[in-house]
Amino acid sequence: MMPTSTKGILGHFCGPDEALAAAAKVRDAGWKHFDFLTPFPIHGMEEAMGQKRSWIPYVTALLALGGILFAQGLQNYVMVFDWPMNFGGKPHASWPAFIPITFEAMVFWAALGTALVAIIAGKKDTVPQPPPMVIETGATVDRFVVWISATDPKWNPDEALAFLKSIGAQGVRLVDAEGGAHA
Amino acid sequence: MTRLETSPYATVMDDGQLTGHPIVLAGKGPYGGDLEVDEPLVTGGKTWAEVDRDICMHTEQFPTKRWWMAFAVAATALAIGTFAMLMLFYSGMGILGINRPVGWGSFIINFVFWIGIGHAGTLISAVLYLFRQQWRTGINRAAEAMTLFAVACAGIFPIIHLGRPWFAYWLVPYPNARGPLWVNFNSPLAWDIFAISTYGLVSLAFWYIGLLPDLATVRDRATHPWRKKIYNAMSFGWTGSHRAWRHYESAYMILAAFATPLVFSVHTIVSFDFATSILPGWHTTIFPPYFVIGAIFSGFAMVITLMTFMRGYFGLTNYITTNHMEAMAKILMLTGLLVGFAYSTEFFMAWYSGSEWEGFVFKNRAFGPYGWAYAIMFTCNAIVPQIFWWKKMRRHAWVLFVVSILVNVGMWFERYVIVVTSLHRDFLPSSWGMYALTRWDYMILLGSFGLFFTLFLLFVRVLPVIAISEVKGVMDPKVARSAPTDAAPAAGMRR
Amino acid sequence: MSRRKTSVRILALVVGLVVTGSLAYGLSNARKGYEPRQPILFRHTRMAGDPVWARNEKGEMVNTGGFGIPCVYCHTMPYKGRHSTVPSTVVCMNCHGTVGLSKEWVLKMKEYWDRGEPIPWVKVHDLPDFVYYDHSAHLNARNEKGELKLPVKDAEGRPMVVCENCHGRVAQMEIVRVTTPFNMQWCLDCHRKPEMKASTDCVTCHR
Amino acid sequence: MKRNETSPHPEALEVDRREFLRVGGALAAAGALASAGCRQPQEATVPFHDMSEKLVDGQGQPRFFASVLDGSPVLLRTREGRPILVAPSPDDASGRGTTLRHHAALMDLYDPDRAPGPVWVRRGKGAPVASAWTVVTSEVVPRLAKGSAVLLTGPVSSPSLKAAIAEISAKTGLVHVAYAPLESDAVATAWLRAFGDARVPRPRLDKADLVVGFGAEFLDDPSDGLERDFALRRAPGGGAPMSRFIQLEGRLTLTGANADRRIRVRDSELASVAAAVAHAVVIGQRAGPLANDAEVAKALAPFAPEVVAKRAGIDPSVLTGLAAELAKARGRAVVLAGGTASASPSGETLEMATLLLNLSIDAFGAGLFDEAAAEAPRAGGARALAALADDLRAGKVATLIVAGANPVYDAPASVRFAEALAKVSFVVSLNDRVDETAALADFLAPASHPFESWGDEALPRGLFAVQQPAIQPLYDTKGLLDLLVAWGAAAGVPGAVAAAVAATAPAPGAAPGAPAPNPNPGWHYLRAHWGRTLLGREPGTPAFEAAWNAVLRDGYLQGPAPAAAPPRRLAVPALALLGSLPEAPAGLELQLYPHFALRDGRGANNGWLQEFPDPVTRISWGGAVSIAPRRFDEMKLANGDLVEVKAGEATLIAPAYRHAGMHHDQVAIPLGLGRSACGVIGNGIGPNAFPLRAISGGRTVSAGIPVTVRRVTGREELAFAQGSDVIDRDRRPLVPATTLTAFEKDAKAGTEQAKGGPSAWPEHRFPDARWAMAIDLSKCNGCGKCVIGCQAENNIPVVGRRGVLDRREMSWIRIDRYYDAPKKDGRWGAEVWDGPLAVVEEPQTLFTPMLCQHCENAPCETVCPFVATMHSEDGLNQQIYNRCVGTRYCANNCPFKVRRFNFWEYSTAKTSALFRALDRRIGRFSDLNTRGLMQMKNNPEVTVRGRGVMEKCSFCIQRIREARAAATRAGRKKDHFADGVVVPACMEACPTGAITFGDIHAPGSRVAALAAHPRAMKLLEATGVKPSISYLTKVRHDKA
Repeated sequence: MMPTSTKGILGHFCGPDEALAAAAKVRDAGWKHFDFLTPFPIHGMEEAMGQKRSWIPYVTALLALGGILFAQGLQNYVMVFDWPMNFGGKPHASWPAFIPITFEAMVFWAALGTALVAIIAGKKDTVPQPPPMVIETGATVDRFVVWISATDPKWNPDEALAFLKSIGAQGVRLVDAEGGAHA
Repeated sequence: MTRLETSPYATVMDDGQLTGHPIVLAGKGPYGGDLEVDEPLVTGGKTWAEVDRDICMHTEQFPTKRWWMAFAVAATALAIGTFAMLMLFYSGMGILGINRPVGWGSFIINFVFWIGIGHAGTLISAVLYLFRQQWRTGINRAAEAMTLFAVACAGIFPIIHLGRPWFAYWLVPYPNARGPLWVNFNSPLAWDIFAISTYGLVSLAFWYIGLLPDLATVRDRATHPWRKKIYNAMSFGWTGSHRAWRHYESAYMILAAFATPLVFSVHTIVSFDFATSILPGWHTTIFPPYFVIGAIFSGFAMVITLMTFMRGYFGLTNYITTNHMEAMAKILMLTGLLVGFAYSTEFFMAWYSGSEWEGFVFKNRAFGPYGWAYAIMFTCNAIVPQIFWWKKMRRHAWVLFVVSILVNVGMWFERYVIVVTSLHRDFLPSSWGMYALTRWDYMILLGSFGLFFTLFLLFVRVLPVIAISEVKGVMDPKVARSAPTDAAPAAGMRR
Repeated sequence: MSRRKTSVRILALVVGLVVTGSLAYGLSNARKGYEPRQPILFRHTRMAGDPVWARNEKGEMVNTGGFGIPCVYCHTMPYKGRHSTVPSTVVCMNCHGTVGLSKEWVLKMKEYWDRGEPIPWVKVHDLPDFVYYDHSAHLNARNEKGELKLPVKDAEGRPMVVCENCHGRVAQMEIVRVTTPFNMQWCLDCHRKPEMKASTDCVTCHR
Repeated sequence: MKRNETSPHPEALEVDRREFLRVGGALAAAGALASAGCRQPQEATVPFHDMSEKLVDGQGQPRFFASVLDGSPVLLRTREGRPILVAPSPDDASGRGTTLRHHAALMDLYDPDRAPGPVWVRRGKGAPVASAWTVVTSEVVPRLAKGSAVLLTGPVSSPSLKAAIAEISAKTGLVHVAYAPLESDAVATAWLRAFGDARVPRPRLDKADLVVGFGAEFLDDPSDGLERDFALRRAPGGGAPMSRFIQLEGRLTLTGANADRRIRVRDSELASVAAAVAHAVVIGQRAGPLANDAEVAKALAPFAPEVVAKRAGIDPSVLTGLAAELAKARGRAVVLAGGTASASPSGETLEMATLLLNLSIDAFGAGLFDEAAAEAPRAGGARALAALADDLRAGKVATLIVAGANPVYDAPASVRFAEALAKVSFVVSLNDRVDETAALADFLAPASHPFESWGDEALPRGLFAVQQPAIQPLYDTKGLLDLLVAWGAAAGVPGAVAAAVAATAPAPGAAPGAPAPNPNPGWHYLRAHWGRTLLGREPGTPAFEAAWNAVLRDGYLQGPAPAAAPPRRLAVPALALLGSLPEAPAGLELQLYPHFALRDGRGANNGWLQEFPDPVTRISWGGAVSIAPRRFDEMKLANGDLVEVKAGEATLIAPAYRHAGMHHDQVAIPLGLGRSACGVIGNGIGPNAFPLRAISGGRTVSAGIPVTVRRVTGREELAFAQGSDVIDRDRRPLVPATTLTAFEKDAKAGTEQAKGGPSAWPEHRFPDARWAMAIDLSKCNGCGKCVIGCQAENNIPVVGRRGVLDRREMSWIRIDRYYDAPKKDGRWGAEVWDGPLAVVEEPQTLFTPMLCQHCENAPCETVCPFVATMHSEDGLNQQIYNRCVGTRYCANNCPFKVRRFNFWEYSTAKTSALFRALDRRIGRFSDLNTRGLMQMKNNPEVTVRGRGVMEKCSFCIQRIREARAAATRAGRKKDHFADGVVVPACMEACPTGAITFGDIHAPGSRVAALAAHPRAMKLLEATGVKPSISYLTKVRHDKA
């Protein structure tokens, strides 16, 4: 039996095309808790890994709406209701003057919100057990790393080892918490 | 991000071999026809690993002498400007050149100038991204950084141009115990606050999102534990997990989609500062497009200036190739034409409107006491860039550099002409006057350049000046891939 | 998320709120609670307060309360001009030339008088110099029905001097204290009351 | 990081406590900062120590004093005992007018360069040392008693002072010499010889249909108040028909600028031209009582119009035409002279010819001269001064007392007064500072400012005014009358003088604790003198006190009517004056005219006056050599290039100025500048032209002086308060102006302008009051008293020469002066602005008082992000200084450029030597605005603006608010005030009633009527800003 502290299994490919092909194989083999770590995004990887399209655009839409409402609300409240004043003979609700800020506020809320959400999403949306940071995967250099987490329902070290080798992954090895690797 | 399908025959080239034309491969096309393939965006047959080294190197080794010299110059300029600013705060606006007819002077000119500069970055990264312009990857990182620093410079001026800068915070509509007394949302200056701050922060977010994977790269190459920690924190522990890439890409696309209209809106609103007034020469509907074009124009000029430096100092010719420079030269030429068109349109309208006030302002602009400024502006902006009709010139480093400098000068004078000539002779002849910068104006202008270059020099020291992950994305894997090995990967290429 | 982290975050949040709150309050220029010490412990309670008759140790009925002197006896101008003036020392001497000469503070006052020096009172109800408040315009303001705009009864319906609307029940203060915010917000709160029909033009107070 | 869900973490709580303590501390700190740091500082409120019950109701209220200054009645507004405003006396029966010096007198009163007390000046040998009155008195009195003393004063018009001097002279043989640098005796001589009576009656310009001026300057020196009468007939539709004013002159004066027709004749030719016109009237037209007078015909014979016109270089028909007009307007016309031209060698002839003209057109018979208001012109006393100088040189004078005169500065060079002064054994000056003359004296015994001391004044029409002080002397000074009386008494002068001094001592056996008598001998003397001469009662008697108080309240007393002048019958010998006509200089001639604001230079240390731009040249802080445009161009000069003026042996180097309308053969330089010892503000400002003057025939000659002008290297920038001179009204209809002919055809003539498009927005309602102003350009003569009045009322700082050069003037109201460009020059925008010769050689001058227009759709309001300027419910464009942060956007967007920005901190002294060194300008502003007691002049009802703040005309909001408060106090309505309830400072100061202010919603409001007047025009309609100020057309009477 393997030591309980095993976190998962690791292997890598040297090119995006292999990675893409491999991803499809992993998905078809029924693995759930797997992930690919790549130096740059690979077109079509979502499908290959069987992931849904990102939900971020919906968040953005909401934020944009919020921005518009906030700006219109603030400007009308200030200029019309709270302390209406006569500026150069213009009506209190001189709506054309409110357009620029409304637009800017929409962009402000939407864009910054999106950026924030994206960063958080990037942190949260991982396999239950990502590869420990201590491991030098080389995924930021030129390796296209595949990772199967030990939490996967059909987890079995030997099977996983065999499987990754079978799809042509290199440097396949099990990884434990401290990042130590076992062939 | 799509990957460029380049032909294996064209992948390994040096910058010198680039022609700017597609490579025609006789008989390699479908049905035996010719095949045209673009020249590679990254030359020198670089591998992905080498890309890391070439680019991250500059954040890792001790600064060169040239860097120190440049930094010293920039820092001195900054110090001079800071001193002038302290003097300004002590004694008031009196030390400046502004007066009664000309209530706005060098500060507003500099403000518009820097905001203009700040437009190229986001434009390059957002608009060119939406238009799938692959060549942007070589320059967008530096261009975006430039945007941020330019906006930072610009942001200073509206504050210090106030008579009582310590009350600048009254511009923010916050609940207060004065009634509450808010701000006047009819005023373009109130719009400015929102526009500039939005632009600054969104550009920052856009730039930083793009930076995340590269920060991780730097982290993984780092040897010192602290350096590792810091860059890890900055990259929010980026691993390259494709589940993150998924959100990342979608977010980046959205940001690009928002940044694009933002770019146009910001300078539009800045132009409102003038366009919504009743002053002949300011009160013009053409101003929004005119200002936006001008901004893109000056921005690209500044990018060319900086890129020339970077190519030279960091030997990044393989990533910022002559093709990149030529592409920018083309944009410069086009926007130059548009700006020239705007100038002529103004005159046409002045004549066509039949308004005495309008007509006089433009006569006075071109032939009045400030004709010299108008001449500088027109020559540098509308005429000089036309040299780029010659491909040879577009691809000539020095020509590019000189033209870019001239264009920046011209664009500063464009703002000078707009602000000063409209104000100095308006409705009542009795209140006419002249305007001249004082030594304090010059010192603060100098200081703003000092700030800009100080920030930029610091940036090139600590952050990857080229978007590594994006560049990798557009390289040909067949060339860039590393040799297959079963060994556990060593993190990064250690020196 | 550990308990510690949570607690610290909550604490930080609270602190943040409190700090911003107090800063906001500070920036609001609210003068409420301002209670400077005066060169002479002048007791409005004694001068303007209601009389309280009690037997002293010698068994005589004495007034241990105040003399109920109306405000305008000393502060002469509020109905006639912008300022409700501070009395010159001679006003004190009207009575204290003869009475109360055993009292410590009266003697202190008399010293000033003899030295021919004015008494450097500390301004309690102090508006910024760019505010042009006009006492007379407020005290004489009447509505269509011809009754004073300023209330002469307090919230509980007890009768009060008009002055107390802004200055509080000075007659009951040992040491005069600002009992109202005394900032622009407070001015406007009253000016905006529909029944006041008061102008909210800036030039009403600022010139 | 490592985490273990199961471990209970015992340390967490601990950490929390530490955290808590830390943030607790932070919180406390922040709280303290917030509550303490943002509090206002503790302020003291210091009451009177012992207040007179008279003052109880006066606290925080203005108190007014009727007084008299330089011969003109004025009303002093004081607050808490300090004068804060000088206004013309509202009910002045004397007809005297005020000059800028009257309105700016506050600056003289609070002038920090006044001597703080007696000074031992030591003849300029060694630094002056502070002295004491006892010392000065002990030095002066014995010498005064010894005799052979001379008292040198300016013109003395105070009866009691005259009497005191007379008494002293009678006892001690004190010789009194009066010298007035600007007065020329030509007028007096001519009238004396013509009528045997030097008194000159007051021309009734309000009665004249035709006024002809031969170098007349009644608008340049309005102290005789003619401008008021003149204005009554300058606007059409004012009951009586418009009067026509024709001016012949060499330099374009303010008077000439207001003429309907202006004929360029240089000063030395004016006399013969006037005679020629007389010739044409008497002989040519055979008109008037003199028509058949052989003597007159003989005297006029040499002045045939053709001959004269040829010499003067004008068309003879001009003269004959003028004569025809005069003849036609017989009995309705009046001819004036008496300007600087009368101070030319041919001055008497000019005056004489003028007299002949007036006689021949029946001006006297038809009552166009108010004999009741006749007064003797002030004596110039040049001859006396010259004689005095000789006596001094001859050592005939042992003691010289100088009071109110400064001959070392303003005597002609030929007098060599300074050198003569050195010969006197003892000199004491009674001037208010160590000026040029006092610097060479032994002692300075500073006299108080008229606002600090008692005196009186004899006014026209038999009026007498009391000069009552409004404030105790600010420094250790004594009133002039007090001094002379005290010294006289001490020198053993008996009678009233002695009595007055005796009265200052407590009465023998007076009850202890009884009020001490007034310590000022002058006061006693004054009252005694009035008792004797006017009130006919002894001071102290109830009747006297009642009458006296009445005088103090009204400011004047109607005394006995002056002796009637003899019937104006011409004394034949006087005609000889026409014979003795000196030859006009062949080449260039020089005119030395009094600076418009500074006059003889006594007010040279007055920032308001120095900064006031000359209404014609628009030069402030200095003066220039005015050269005719064509000659200027021929000499290839630019404004500010230095030229050397050589008159006789005297030379002067000064910047040149292209003076529109100047006669080709004449140059002019203002007098009263270039003081060297008047104080920090005025020292070394401009050139001193006094030495260029000569004395001939016992008169100071300031015109017709032959000169040569040549260019020398160097420049001195001129501080122009205006950008461009010329306006092309076809393209820029900014000044409504037309001719009477056009006006009679169409009353709206001159107000044509492009209309604006429709407004996108509905209008705002102004339910109650709606303040507005109307300015009648036909009445406005550009004198600029409104400017000074506003500056005083609204605490407007002085920016100094540098500030004007930087175009940073602060005054809220300015008088734009334009030369109207005829259509032909309007072709090509840029050209007009250089002042083409066709425009500036024969200029049509237009004046426009320009102040905040309080636009209904104010462009400044829209663009201010800080809510610092917006509209009030009564239609005012509010500017809130304490909210203003200074974006200057409003000023940019103001089409009238009437908003003023505080570029510097004018109200506090910046003392840091370092920063003064870094930018020298910083120091200058505190010198100009904050030294010494200067800020005592500030109006407590108006905020003193700090640096970085925008300001502008508020329609004197403080006065509007006070009126509303007063209405509330009285239980009256707070809106719809009748005319005159609210009067802004400019309107109050305006002598001609050109400015009307009021509430257009008030029933029967005048301003509403004027706004609806066909002559009314609101500027820049095309921009849609809708100003609240209506300008009424300037109508030029062009009908001969």
